[in-house]
Amino acid sequence: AGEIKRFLRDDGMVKVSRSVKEQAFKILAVQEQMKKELGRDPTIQEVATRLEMEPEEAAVALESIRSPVSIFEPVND
Amino acid sequence: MKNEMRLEILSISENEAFARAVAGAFAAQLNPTLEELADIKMAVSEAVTNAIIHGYECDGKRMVEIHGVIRGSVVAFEVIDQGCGIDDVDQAREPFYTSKPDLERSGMGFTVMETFMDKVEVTSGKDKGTKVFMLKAIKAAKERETSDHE
Amino acid sequence: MKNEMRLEILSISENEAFARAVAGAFAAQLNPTLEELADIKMAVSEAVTNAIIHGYECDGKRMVEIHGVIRGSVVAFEVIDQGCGIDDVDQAREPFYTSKPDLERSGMGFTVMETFMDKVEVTSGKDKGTKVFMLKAIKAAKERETSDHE
Ligand SMILES: Nc1ncnc2c1ncn2[C@@H]1O[C@H](COP(=O)(O)OP(=O)(O)O)[C@@H](O)[C@H]1O
Ligand SMILES: Nc1ncnc2c1ncn2[C@@H]1O[C@H](COP(=O)(O)OP(=O)(O)O)[C@@H](O)[C@H]1O
Ligand SMILES: [Mg+2]
Ligand SMILES: [Mg+2]
Repeated sequence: AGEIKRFLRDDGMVKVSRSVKEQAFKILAVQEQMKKELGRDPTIQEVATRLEMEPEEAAVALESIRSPVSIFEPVND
Repeated sequence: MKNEMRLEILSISENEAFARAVAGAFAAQLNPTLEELADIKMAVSEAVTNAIIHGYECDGKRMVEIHGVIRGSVVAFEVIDQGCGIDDVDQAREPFYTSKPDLERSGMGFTVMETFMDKVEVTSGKDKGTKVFMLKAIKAAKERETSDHE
Repeated sequence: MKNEMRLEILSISENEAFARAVAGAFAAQLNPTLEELADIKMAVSEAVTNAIIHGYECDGKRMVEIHGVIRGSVVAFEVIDQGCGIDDVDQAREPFYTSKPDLERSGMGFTVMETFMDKVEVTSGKDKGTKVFMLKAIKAAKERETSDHE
């Protein structure tokens, strides 16, 4: 079990709020790139596949940079 | 494709973003473009915000329901509250109409829903709660591919 | 912080990714680290997969319930199905035990939940459905900041 954990945990103590935002910016960058390649808007699946993400996960990540009140910026502190 | 989900969230403003994320993750199953996804999230978000702010006046106790349905290439959402309801739905749907000008609301919530979705239906009555139904057809991925080669 | 959500999803395997994303979005409100978030998503995902595959045998008709609760810095999930239930819970929780070796299941679902969450409780009985409760305490953002400067 310790090994499974260690394997998952190379990301150390990176906070979700920051890294999910990074993911979201990557999604937007890939979208722009694919737009040029395809000559049309890529779908969420196409973008997510290139980033090795699930489309559902990508949809949630995009939330981190679109909303004024973000689920990634908690108000509890 | 065929799918269904039901979500209940506490009526606190923090859950507007959560509801938007859930609606986005659900709609993502139909493989929309990022723009279509943003449209859907924005429309659902306006309905959820209305349920929380107007329907329940942010009491933080009652639950807002969000039903999602996928049938073929259509995604539909129903946003339901058991709150104060709307007296005059036609008036409420008018652009810029708001009953809470003091809250710096824009009065554009229903207009946003109508703009970004293909259909919006509002069922409401004073003290009977409010149900907002909306749907959007997503161009199937196959269709999209075909039009690539036109 | 205090929050609550209830989600019902159709028992089709396509909804595993959806449930995982929703659990992640809900837990994100506590501002966990990436690793904590990955832990939670993985644990909830195992429970949901079990409900779909074992509880309902993927019938695609019945609904799996997922309740999420946030109290202070603790996030808890309950994953509930009304399916076939588990005869011998202790045996089911043993590492590598699986009733479906043909499906290339690993038998490590419960072990994953126990490893990545602080507490896991299973309530089940033959034909009575299954309820898996799990919780995890998230180190508060403030605490973390303090320990960063130690
Ligand atoms: N769920 C609801 N419950 C009660 N009243 C509502 C609800 N949704 C909308 N309304 C009424 O309709 C009006 C117009 O809504 P909207 O177009 O979203 O504008 P705004 O929210 O900015 O006021 C609101 O001001 C409110 O009076
Ligand atoms: N929701 C459930 N309904 C019925 N049986 C279950 C449920 N969850 C787990 N089980 C039983 O417990 C066993 C062990 O579960 P798990 O550790 O996740 O391994 P696996 O899913 O790989 O078989 C399963 O093989 C199944 O027999
Ligand atoms: Mg509004
Ligand atoms: Mg399992």
